[in-house]
Amino acid sequence: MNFFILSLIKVALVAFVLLTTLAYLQWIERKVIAHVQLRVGPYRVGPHGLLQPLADVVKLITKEGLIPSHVNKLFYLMAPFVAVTLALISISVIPFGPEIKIGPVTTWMQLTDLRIGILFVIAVSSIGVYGVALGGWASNNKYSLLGGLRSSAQMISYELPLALAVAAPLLLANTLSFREMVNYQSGYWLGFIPRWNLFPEILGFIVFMIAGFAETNRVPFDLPEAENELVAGFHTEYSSMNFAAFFMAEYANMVTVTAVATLLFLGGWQPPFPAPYSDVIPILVFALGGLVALYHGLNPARRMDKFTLPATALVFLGIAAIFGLSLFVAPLKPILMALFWFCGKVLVLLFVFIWVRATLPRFRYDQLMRFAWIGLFPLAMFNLLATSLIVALTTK
Amino acid sequence: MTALIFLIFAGIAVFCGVNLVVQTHPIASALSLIGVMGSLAVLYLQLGGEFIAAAQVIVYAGAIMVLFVFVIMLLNAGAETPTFQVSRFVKYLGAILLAFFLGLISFIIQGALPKSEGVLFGTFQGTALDVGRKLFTTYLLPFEVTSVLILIAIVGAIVLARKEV
Amino acid sequence: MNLWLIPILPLLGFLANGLFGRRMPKALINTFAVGSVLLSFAWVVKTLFGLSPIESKYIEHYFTWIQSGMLNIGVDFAVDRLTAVMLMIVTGVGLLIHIYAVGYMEHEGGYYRFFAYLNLFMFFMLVLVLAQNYLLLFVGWEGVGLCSYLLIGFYFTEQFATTAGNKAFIVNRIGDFGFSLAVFLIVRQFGTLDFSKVFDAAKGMPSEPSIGILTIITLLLLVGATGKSAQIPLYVWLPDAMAGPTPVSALIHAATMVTAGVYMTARSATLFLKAPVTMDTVAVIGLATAFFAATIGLAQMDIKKVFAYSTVSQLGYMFLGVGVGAFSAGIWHLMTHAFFKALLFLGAGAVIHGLHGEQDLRQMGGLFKHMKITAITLFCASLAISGFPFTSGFFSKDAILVAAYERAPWMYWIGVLTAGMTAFYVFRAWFMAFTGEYRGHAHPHESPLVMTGPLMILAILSLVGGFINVPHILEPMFVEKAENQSLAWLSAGVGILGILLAYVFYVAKRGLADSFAKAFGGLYTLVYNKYFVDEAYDAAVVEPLLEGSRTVLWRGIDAGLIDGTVNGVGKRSRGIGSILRLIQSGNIRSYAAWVVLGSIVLLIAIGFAGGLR
Amino acid sequence: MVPNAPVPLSWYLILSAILFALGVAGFIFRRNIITVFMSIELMLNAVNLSFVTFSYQFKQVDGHIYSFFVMVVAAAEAAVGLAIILTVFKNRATLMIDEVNSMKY
Repeated sequence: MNFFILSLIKVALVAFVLLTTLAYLQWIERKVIAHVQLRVGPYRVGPHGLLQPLADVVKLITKEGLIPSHVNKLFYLMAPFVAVTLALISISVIPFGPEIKIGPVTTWMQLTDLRIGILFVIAVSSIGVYGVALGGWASNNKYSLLGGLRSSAQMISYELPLALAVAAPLLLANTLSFREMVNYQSGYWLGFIPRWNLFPEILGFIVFMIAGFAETNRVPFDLPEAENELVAGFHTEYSSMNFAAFFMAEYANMVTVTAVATLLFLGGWQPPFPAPYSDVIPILVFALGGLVALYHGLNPARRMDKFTLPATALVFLGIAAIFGLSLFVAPLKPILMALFWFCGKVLVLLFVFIWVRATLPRFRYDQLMRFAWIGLFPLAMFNLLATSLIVALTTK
Repeated sequence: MTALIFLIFAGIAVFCGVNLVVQTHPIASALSLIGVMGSLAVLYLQLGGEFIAAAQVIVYAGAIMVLFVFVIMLLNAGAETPTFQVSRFVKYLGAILLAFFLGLISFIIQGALPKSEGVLFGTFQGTALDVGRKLFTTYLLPFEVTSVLILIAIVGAIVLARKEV
Repeated sequence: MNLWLIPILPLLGFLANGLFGRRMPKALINTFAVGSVLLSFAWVVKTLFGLSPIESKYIEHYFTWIQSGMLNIGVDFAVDRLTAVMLMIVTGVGLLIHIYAVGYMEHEGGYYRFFAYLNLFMFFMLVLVLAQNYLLLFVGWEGVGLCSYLLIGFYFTEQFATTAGNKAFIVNRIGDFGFSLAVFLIVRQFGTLDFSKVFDAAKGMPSEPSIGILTIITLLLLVGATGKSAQIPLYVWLPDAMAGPTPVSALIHAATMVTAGVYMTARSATLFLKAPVTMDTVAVIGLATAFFAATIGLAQMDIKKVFAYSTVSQLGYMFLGVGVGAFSAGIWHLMTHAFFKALLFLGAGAVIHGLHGEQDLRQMGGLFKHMKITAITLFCASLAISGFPFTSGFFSKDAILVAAYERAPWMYWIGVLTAGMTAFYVFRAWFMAFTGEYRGHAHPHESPLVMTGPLMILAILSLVGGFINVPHILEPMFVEKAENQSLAWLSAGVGILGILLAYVFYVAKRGLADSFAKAFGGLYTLVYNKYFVDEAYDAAVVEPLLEGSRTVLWRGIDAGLIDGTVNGVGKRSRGIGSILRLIQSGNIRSYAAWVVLGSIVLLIAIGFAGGLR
Repeated sequence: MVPNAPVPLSWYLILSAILFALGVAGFIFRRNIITVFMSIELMLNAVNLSFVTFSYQFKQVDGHIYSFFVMVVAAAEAAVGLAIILTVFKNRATLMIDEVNSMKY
C-alpha cells in the first residue's frame, strides 16, 4: 500500500466527513438558535428537518448564478474559489487520532504531519483575507467594497491576538507540530486532572476563542455581512453557488478554528480521565441519549414522533453497543475512542460558537476594532510574557 | 520529484513576474505578486527553509500584500493608460534583448558556481528551532534594531497617513 | 666654589631694574645695577684667589640641559687661566663703565631700561666666558648679540638708531649661522660639545694639510668670529653701532663683546692648530682688516667713528696674533686694548657730554683748558694705542708683530705700517679736539668726578697694563713665543713717527691736512666714504633680497599660486555643480534609470576587478 | 531529467536573477507608483531566494535569518511607502509618477 493510495483513501474519507458535517452544521446551528429563541426551527423537510441541508444544497446548485455586468468578472469569480479552498486546506494538517493499525497498515489518523503544522494553519488563515477582500472589491459597489474592507481589516487585526494566543502553548510544548502538541498534553496531574494546555493557558484559550470568532466573522464580529447595515456585506452581489461557497468557507473556518483549539488547548483525542474509566463514558452517553429519545417516543408530543424518536433511540443504542463491543476488539478501540473524544470536544466548542451567535448582540465597527487593539492584544501579550517567564524559570 | 516541483513553481513564479510587469491594472499585478510569493514559499520549502516559507506566507503574502491590496482598493486606481505607444517592433526587440541578457546571466552564474550537488528535498532542514536559536544568539542585535525600525515605521506611517484633524 | 653666582648677580640686577625699574628712584636703580656688577667682580676676585694657581681646569656641573640619544649637554661652568683673565677684564672694565654710565646717563630718558640691558649684557658675557661647552657658549654668544641690538637701538625714537640696531643684529646673525653649522659638525664628528672631551679627541687626530673636517669646522668658527668681532666681510655693523650711547660703545663695542670672537678662537686653539689652512686665513683676514680699517680711520670727522674703526683695526691685530699661533699675545693685546679703547671711548663720551652731544671733530678744538682731566687721560690712552714704549699697547702689539715676523716677514711690515697709521689718526683726533681754538658754539665744561674717576683708573691701567705679563700667565695653555727686542723697538719708532706726523699736520701747520686732502682728492673721498662698502652691500645683498621677496615671493607665489589655486578650486567646483544639477530632473523614472545604470556599472566593475572565478 | 533527480543549485540562482531582472524592468518602465513599489518588492523577493539558496549551499541557517530581516525591512518600507503614496494621492489626486515631479532643480 504505497503512500499515494493510502493518503488518497484518507483524503476521501476526511473530505466526505468534513463536507457532510459542514452541511449538517448549518442544520444544527438553525435548530439550536431556534430552540434558544423558543421556536422549533426546520422540521418539515425530513424528520426534524434532517433533510433541510440537502434541500438547501439542491436549491443553491439549481439557482441561476447571475453575474452582474458592472462586476470585474475575473476577480468576482476568483474570490469565492479562493475563500473556499483556503478554508478547506488547513484540515489536511489536523490529527484526529493516534497511530492505528488496520490489518497490515499502520498509519496516523491524520492526512499529513508538518513539522510547522501550526504555522501552516496560521499562514493559511492569514491568506484567507484575500477571498473576502477581493469579493468585496470585485463586486464593485459601495456596500460590498466597505463590507470587504471592514471584514479584511477585522480579520487582520484579530490575526495578531490569535497568533500570540497560539504562541503561548507553543512555548510550553516547545514544538510546532500538532501531533507532538497532543502527545505533550497526554498524562494526568494528581491522577485525574488531564495535562491539557487549557489549565495553564486558560487566558490564552479565551483570547484564542474570541479571536477565533472574529477570524471567522462569527456573530459578535459579523458586522461586514450584517443584513441590516451593509445589506450582505461583501457577498451581496453573489448568488447561488458562489454564495454557497462563501457560506461553506465560513463554516469550514469555524471547524478549523475549533479543531485547532481542541488540539492546542483541550488535548486533542486525549480522554479527560485515565483509561479504564474514560472508556465507559461514550457507552453511557449514547445509551442515555437513546433512552431519552425512547421516553419521548413513547409519549409523543407530535404526530410523527411516534416513529422518528424510537428510530433515533435505536440508532443511539446501536452506537452504544458498538462502543461496548470495541472495548473487546483490540484494533477498533483506539480509533473509536480517539474519534469520540476529538469529535466530542469539537462539537462542544461548535455548540459554544452557535450558542454565542444566538445570544450576543453585534459589535459596532469602532468598538470591534478598539476591542481588538486595546483589549485583546495586550491581554494576549501579557499571557505570552507570563508563560515565557514561567517557562524560563522552570526549565534549566 | 524535487525537479518536477521546482519546474512547476519556477514556471508559476516567472509567469506571475512577467504578469506583474505587463498587467495594466495594479490589482492584477498585486495578485500576480502574491502568486510569485506563494511559489517562492514552495521553493523555500524545497531548499529546506521551513520557517522562512511560513514566514514568507504570513508576513509577505499575508500582511504586506494585504496592505498593497488595501491601498489599491482604497485609492481605486484605474488601469494605467500607456502614454507612449511603443511600436510593436520595439516590443519584440526588447523581448529578444531581455532574453539574451537573461541567457548571458544564467551562463555566467552557471560558470561561476562550483559544480555543487543538486538540491534534494529533505537533505537540509532549517527548522524553526535552529533559526530561533541563532536568531536570539548571534543575531540578537540586528533583531533588536529591526524591532526599533518597525516601531519607527509604524509611527511614521501613522503620522503620514493620518487625516489632518 | 659655586661659580654660578658670578653671572647670576647681574641677572638679578637686570630682573630688579627691568621689572620694577619704572617705580624706583635713580639712586635705587644705581645701587642695583652697579652693586650687582661690583659684587660679581668681588666674587670673581675671591674665586680666582681661592683657586689661585689654576693649574688644571676647575669644572662645576649644575644640571643636564639636553639628554637625547648619545648627545648629553650639561649646564656646567669652568675656570682656567684663560677664563680667569677674561673674567677679570669683563667684570673689571664692566664695573668701571657702569660707574661712568651713572654720570653719563644722568639726564637721559629710560634710565632704568639702560641699566637693565647693561646688566643683562654682563650676565650673557659671563655665561659666554664661563661656558664649558659650545652650546652654553653659543647661548652667551646670542645673548650678547641681543643686548648689543637692544643697546644700539636704545634711542629707539631715532631712525638711525633702530636701523643700526637691525644692521648689527642681522650681520651678527649671519656670523652666528656659521658658528651654529660648526657646532653641528662638532656634534657629528665628536658626538659631544664638551670642551675637554672635544679637545682630547681632537688632539688624537692628525693635523690636516688640506681641507679636512677640522678645517671646515674651524673655518665656520672663524665665520662666527668675524661676525661677532667685526672682521673684514662682516665688520660693517660696528661703525654704525656708534648710534648707541657711548658707555655702550665702550663696554660692548670695544672691551667685551667684540673680543668674544678672539676668546672663542683662543679657547678652541687645539682645533685651530690642527688646521694650518684656517690659521693662515685668520692671520690674513686679521691683517687685511687692520690695514683696511686703519686707512678709513684716517679720514673720519666723527670722533666716535674714528675710534670705532680703530677698534676694528686693533681686533684685526688680535686675529693676526691668533692666526700666527701667538694665542697668548692675542689675548694680551685683547686685555690691553680693553683698557685703552674703553678709556678712549669714555673720554670721547666725556667730551660729547661736555659739548652737549656734539660729536664732529670740526666743531671741537681747544678743549684742553676746559677739560683738563679728560684731555690728559685721553692723551695716555693715545700713547698706549700707538704703542709708545713701555705703555701697555707697546708690549702686546709688538708681541703680535714679532710672532707675525716669525710667520711671514711681509706680515710684519704691513703690521708696522698699520701701527704707524693707528698712531697718526688717534693723535689727529686728539690734536683736533684739544689743541687750537674752540670752533664749536656750545660752552664746554668738565665732567663730574663719577665720570672722570673711571677715566683716571683706566688711564693708569693702560699705562701700566703692559707689565701684567699675560703670556706668562697663560703659559701652561699656550706655548710662549720668544721675545725679539730689535723688532719691538722698530715698531715703537714707527709709532712715534706717526705721532710727530699728526702733530705737524694738525698743530704746527694747520692748513697742511686740507691741502693734502685736496691733493689726493679721489683717494680721500674714497676713504672718507668708507670705500662705499655699505653701498656695495646694499646693492649686492639687501636690495635684491627685498626686491626678490616683493616680486617673486609676494606677487608670484603668494598671490598667483596659492590664491590662484584656492579660488580656482572654488570656481571649478561651482562649474561641475552646475553640470550635475541637470540630473535633478524631478522625474522619478529618470532617477530609477540612473540608479539601475549605476548598479550595472558597479556590477561590471566588480566583475572585472574581482574576476569571475 | 528524471523528475526525482536533484536540481542543480544554479537553477535557483538563475530564477532569482530572472525575477530580479523583471523587478528592475517593472521599476523602470511602469508609471503607476504602486506598481513600481510592487516591482521593488519583487526584487526583494528575488534577493530572498538567493539568500535561501546560499544557505542551502553552506548548510547554515544564516541565509534564512538574513531573508527574515529582509522581510522585516520590506514590511517597514511598505508601511511607510504606502503612507507616502496615500499622502501623494491626497495632495496630487494622481498615482502617475511623471506628474509627481515638483522636486525639480
